[in-house]
Amino acid sequence: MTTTTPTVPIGTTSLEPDVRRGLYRTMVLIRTYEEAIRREYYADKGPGFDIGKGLVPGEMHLSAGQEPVAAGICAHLTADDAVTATHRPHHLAIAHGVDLDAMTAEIFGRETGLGHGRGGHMHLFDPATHFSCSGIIAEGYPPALGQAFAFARRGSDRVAVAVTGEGAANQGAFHESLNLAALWHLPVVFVVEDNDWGISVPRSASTSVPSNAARAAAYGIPGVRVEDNAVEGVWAAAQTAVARARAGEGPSLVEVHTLRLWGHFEGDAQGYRPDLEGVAGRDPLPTYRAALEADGVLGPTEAETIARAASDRVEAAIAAAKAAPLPDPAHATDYVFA
Amino acid sequence: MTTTTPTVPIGTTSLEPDVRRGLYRTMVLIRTYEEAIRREYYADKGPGFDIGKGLVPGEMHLSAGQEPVAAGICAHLTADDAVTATHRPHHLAIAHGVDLDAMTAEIFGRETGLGHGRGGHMHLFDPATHFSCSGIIAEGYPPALGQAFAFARRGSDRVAVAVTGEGAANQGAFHESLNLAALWHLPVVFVVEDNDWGISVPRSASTSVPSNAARAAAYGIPGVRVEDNAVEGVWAAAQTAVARARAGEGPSLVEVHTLRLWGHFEGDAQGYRPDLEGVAGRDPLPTYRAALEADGVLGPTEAETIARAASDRVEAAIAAAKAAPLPDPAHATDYVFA
Amino acid sequence: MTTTQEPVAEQAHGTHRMTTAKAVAEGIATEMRRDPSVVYLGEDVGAYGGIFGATGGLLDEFGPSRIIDTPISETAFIGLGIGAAVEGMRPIVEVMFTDFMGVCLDQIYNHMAKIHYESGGNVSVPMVVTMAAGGGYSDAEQHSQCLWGTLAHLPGMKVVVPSNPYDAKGLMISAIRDDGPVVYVFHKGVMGLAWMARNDRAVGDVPDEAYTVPIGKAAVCREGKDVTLVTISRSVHHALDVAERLADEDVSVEVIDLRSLVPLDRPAILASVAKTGRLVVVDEDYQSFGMSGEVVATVTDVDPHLLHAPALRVANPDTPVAYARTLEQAILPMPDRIEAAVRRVLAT
Amino acid sequence: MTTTQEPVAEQAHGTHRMTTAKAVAEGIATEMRRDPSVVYLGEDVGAYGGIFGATGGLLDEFGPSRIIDTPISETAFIGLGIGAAVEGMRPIVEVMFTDFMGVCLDQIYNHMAKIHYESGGNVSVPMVVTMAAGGGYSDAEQHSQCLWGTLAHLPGMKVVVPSNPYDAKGLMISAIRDDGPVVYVFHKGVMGLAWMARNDRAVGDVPDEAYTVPIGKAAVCREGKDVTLVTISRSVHHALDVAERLADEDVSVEVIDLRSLVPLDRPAILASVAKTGRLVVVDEDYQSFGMSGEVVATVTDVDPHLLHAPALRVANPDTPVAYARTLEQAILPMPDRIEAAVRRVLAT
Ligand SMILES: Cc1ncc(C[n+]2csc(CCOP(=O)(O)OP(=O)(O)O)c2C)c(N)n1
Ligand SMILES: Cc1ncc(C[n+]2csc(CCOP(=O)(O)OP(=O)(O)O)c2C)c(N)n1
Ligand SMILES: [Mg+2]
Ligand SMILES: [Mg+2]
Repeated sequence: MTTTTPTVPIGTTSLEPDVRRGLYRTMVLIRTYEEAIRREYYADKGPGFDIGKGLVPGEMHLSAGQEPVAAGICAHLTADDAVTATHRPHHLAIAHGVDLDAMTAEIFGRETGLGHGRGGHMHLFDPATHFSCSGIIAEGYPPALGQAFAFARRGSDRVAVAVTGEGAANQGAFHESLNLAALWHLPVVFVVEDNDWGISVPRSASTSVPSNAARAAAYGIPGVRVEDNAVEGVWAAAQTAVARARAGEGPSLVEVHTLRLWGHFEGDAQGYRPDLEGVAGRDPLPTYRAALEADGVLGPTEAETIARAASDRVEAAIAAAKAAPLPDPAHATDYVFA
Repeated sequence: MTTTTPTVPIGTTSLEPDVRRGLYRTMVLIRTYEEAIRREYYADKGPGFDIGKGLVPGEMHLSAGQEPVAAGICAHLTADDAVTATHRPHHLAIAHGVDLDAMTAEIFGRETGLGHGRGGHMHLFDPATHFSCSGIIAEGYPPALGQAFAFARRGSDRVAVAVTGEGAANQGAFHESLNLAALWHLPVVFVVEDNDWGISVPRSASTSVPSNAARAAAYGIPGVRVEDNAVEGVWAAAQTAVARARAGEGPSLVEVHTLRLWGHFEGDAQGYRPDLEGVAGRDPLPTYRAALEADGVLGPTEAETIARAASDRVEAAIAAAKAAPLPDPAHATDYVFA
Repeated sequence: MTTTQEPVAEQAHGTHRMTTAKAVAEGIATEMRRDPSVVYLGEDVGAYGGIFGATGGLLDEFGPSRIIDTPISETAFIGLGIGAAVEGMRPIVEVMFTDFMGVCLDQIYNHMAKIHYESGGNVSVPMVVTMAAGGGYSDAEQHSQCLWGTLAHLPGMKVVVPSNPYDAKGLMISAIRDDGPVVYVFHKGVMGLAWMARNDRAVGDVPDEAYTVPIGKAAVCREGKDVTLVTISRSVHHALDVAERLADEDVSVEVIDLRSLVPLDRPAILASVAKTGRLVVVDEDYQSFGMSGEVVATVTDVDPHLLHAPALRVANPDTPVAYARTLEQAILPMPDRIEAAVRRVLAT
Repeated sequence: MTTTQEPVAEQAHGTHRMTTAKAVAEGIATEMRRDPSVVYLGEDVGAYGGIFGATGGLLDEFGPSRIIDTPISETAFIGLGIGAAVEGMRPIVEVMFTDFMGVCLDQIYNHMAKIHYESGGNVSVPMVVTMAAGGGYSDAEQHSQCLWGTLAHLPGMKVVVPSNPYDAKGLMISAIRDDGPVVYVFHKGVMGLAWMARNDRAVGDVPDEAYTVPIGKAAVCREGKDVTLVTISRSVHHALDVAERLADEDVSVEVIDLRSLVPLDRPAILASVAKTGRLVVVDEDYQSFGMSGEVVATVTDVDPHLLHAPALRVANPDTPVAYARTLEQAILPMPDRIEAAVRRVLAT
């Protein structure tokens, strides 16, 4: 296992300015999206808070703070590569290029959504970008193996990226998937988003070792842990892992020490969280923006321009979703069988 | 991970002669038992071979060749310690001191059996020695955690030994159990019997690393692999692991490279097994007997005496089982609820 | 709500009003005070108090050595519960949603539920597995299932499903004291959670003291003579709503809350259908191969002629529970569908 | 055995006699030759040829890149099948015994079976999961279950259960060609294995060519007018034996082989019961909350008065399958219990 802590001292990164700007743009789009969804989520839950009410009912797991993972990993992928995500999927969907309108319509439960409103925010399926997710802990890993298996069979160099949280890494599916992928040299990149928490349970109360990257050795595959939620560190680690997979050399594990900026789901008061005060100060977005501005990668007004573009895009998607038709209950039992 | 290959050069072992004699006696009793069960199993299956026929119907997984594991581990246990075994449980049951008459009656499906004939050879439950087993791969590990948990709660120094095969180590329950036991410092000794095969699948086609002992590091616990099916090596490794558990220092993993002397189950022609020819020559029993005789630990006729005592004990158990009553079908639905 | 349940009170005291969630926690606390071998294990059961409030406040009273947060390793920690139970403890283990049982069902049905039988009665597994069930708040396909039919099909474990605070506390105490495994399923919609749609039937008077509700005895929550509505948990509330509404039209609906699927109170079903001659089964689980068929077969096992009309089933139509509310409400057995079924069965 | 099944033959050729196990393998081989995207994954499916012979000989023809031995990691390799199917392959994945589904059921019911629905029909999962079921040879509690009722309760996957060589091949081809997930359960007792009790009904004539048996269509394997025996798989053989025996006494038993539980051929059940007025359901799965109740409710959904007598259920009595033969034979729905039920239902 290698632990990398690329704190990106100003002016020392080897990354192209375009790449860096791209990472920042993706991160901003994600954050803008999550803030907007959060706003819409709470908009109509009152009086009080009724989880079943509003235009976006149900559980809502937002990814604010985890943008570096999605941006850094997906920068190496094309729409031909697969990504399987978890109950907290928006950042990965956006970074992987899932159509924002169709995704938003799905989150709003509309007929125009990715799943015609059937799936909602934990079940986003996009054949165009081979994106999927699942609300069952760690159980999104195994299907990624099959996508990789199919890709390899066809002699392509396509890869499958499988993502879970650090809490999920203690589920049996994690172990089985790593062993099988390693055994068959499948082109998979396993990503663990270590945001320190599995709902209210800290890593120290769920995981017997400090890093899941160390567990890669149990399968004979490379494992790397990126510290400090560093987007460029993720980018570099993913570059290696994706290249290895594309070259047919088998899977790797990339763990990122990231940050759950908000609650586990919306409505989570986080009374259990002693680190709550320091959380805002660890927000990766202002840090990265400052670094890019200091390096001159972002000009004086560029961040504002990026923010405005992101906001326009997101608001357009939300407006379109709100205007879209609701699914017809007469068709509630469609799609059970193919 | 440590790999130990204690080939026990003549005269160099530090083990007491009594201990060595005890190990040998246990191994002989196990082998004698398995040979007798094998005989009884086939006795009435014909013409041809009908698995459902005879005094001992159903699947039969015998442990010949794996005596060193059972003898070496259980030498450190008392009846207050727990052992959970697999579909291949006889050697561990015998070494742990499960009553041979009750166990045999169970295998013969008699009312006097451990489970009144309900469980059969894969479901031996003995409250007196806290012995149990399960026919579901790796799923015998988790209950051992609970036994250890209960032991620790009561402030005792009792331990639970959980056994699986190397094939089973790729099942999710293996991973979850090791992590949880390590996290909570439970007094468990995890044992992996690596007999090279999971039915017809060799270790190289099931496991992405050469040794499961190496996987212990993924949980921050000690892992040791004993090579060469060496009973004294098992004894030594188990001594350390059991002592650690008794001292409240948490679990360990002991893998033993052992030998499946016969088929996966009786009736298995093993056509898939390229190493078949060499197998008989790797039988641990004659080797150990020779070593003990050369060291003078066993006198000239002692091995014969031990063999005869074992045979008498086993045949008495079998005779008693055959004479015992069959369960009354009118009580087939008893014991569903406590 | 009129219930025929007879509390087996240990001591008569007063009562207090509380939600079902609080009643569950109180049942657990009552037994934990009495029996040091009771522990509660699961994800987010400690500081969080359980995602659906089943363990609210327990960490404060009993501390982290008895109210224990686990890793997300259901197979390992249910198995741990089994082993602890085998050694004489009385663990309660929480699977956060019934939906998740697929990752750990082997421990539940091949181990927890079978050890007593396999051992010929020599080993007992006195443990409780709790699970939250049900939909109605747009939690979609993987977080809205009931699956109690799945559990009830598998032998060796009791399956209890309370619908109100009184039963919740009494059944929890019974479950903990049972010498065998009990799966205790609570529908999220009966818990009276502040963050869900208000439900007045999720609040009720609960005796202060310890009491048991017998496992396997249904409650006739409303007596009637025209039609029998057999149901469980959240659907009991809907059934009572429908019964009240139809009473204005002089339709007399008998509502039976099964309270447990295993054992199933067949005499209660038969007695009611013998009286009314008409049966509607309401079940938020999938319709086919589940509770609704079993309740009907309970009647035809004995005498199909007790039924003067088709036995109608109002259940989830063998379709995953969709996210969008328009779809979800069409899939769940909501009051309008129940009412329509009652009208139809009365018209036959 | 008279069957009403109509083969949808692609081309008329001859037939050859074979066991059900060989017919399963032949169905797989037929499709593998035609469609390179078909692969078969599971434990001991390669050199061993499948513990119950379902893949005998396939490794020789198709090699280890298509007949693939897996580690004992059911969750991982079923999930692998799902992902491969999503990407357009047609994997067949074997879970060695239905009993083991508890270690991997999440992939089966929360993923394989739901993705099509969750994606609003945009993603298809054309895969087959095979499983061996059933008892009768003293393999005890963890290796003798049927559990097809468990599978059939969970929406989104078809569940087929052949009883003879003809159906086994035709249903396998249909299952592979189906654009959605199909669970293909075979009872060990119908496979015609050399190492099990001889069963003449496990051998039969099978067309040489590819043909499909439609999924969801029951077979009337024996026409009769006095009583309807509805059953599946191994119990079909017992039912036919009983029917033959009773024919000597001029009792005319109609035997329906459901062939699939999902979809369930409800019209076939109704038509037969409408004719005979008497129903016995035989099921080697656990009795309660399973197939037997669903078959009965199929009738009462429409008209309980079709039944002129109690609908009797001959199934495993909600008890684990014991090891000792005396007990096991008392638990399984053997011919004597079936015959007794037929006599009882005729006497009412
Ligand atoms: C098998 C299973 N068990 C439990 C849950 C409930 N659950 C949903 S998210 C979560 C915590 C996940 O933690 P982690 O993997 O670290 O991901 P994060 O939420 O931090 O992104 C839990 C326990 C589940 N969805 N599936
Ligand atoms: C979950 C599960 N999957 C598959 C099986 C079938 N099975 C029984 S034994 C066995 C091989 C076990 O190999 P290993 O763990 O190495 O133990 P060994 O038989 O070599 O002692 C398999 C696949 C099972 N019992 N349980
Ligand atoms: Mg986390
Ligand atoms: Mg092995």
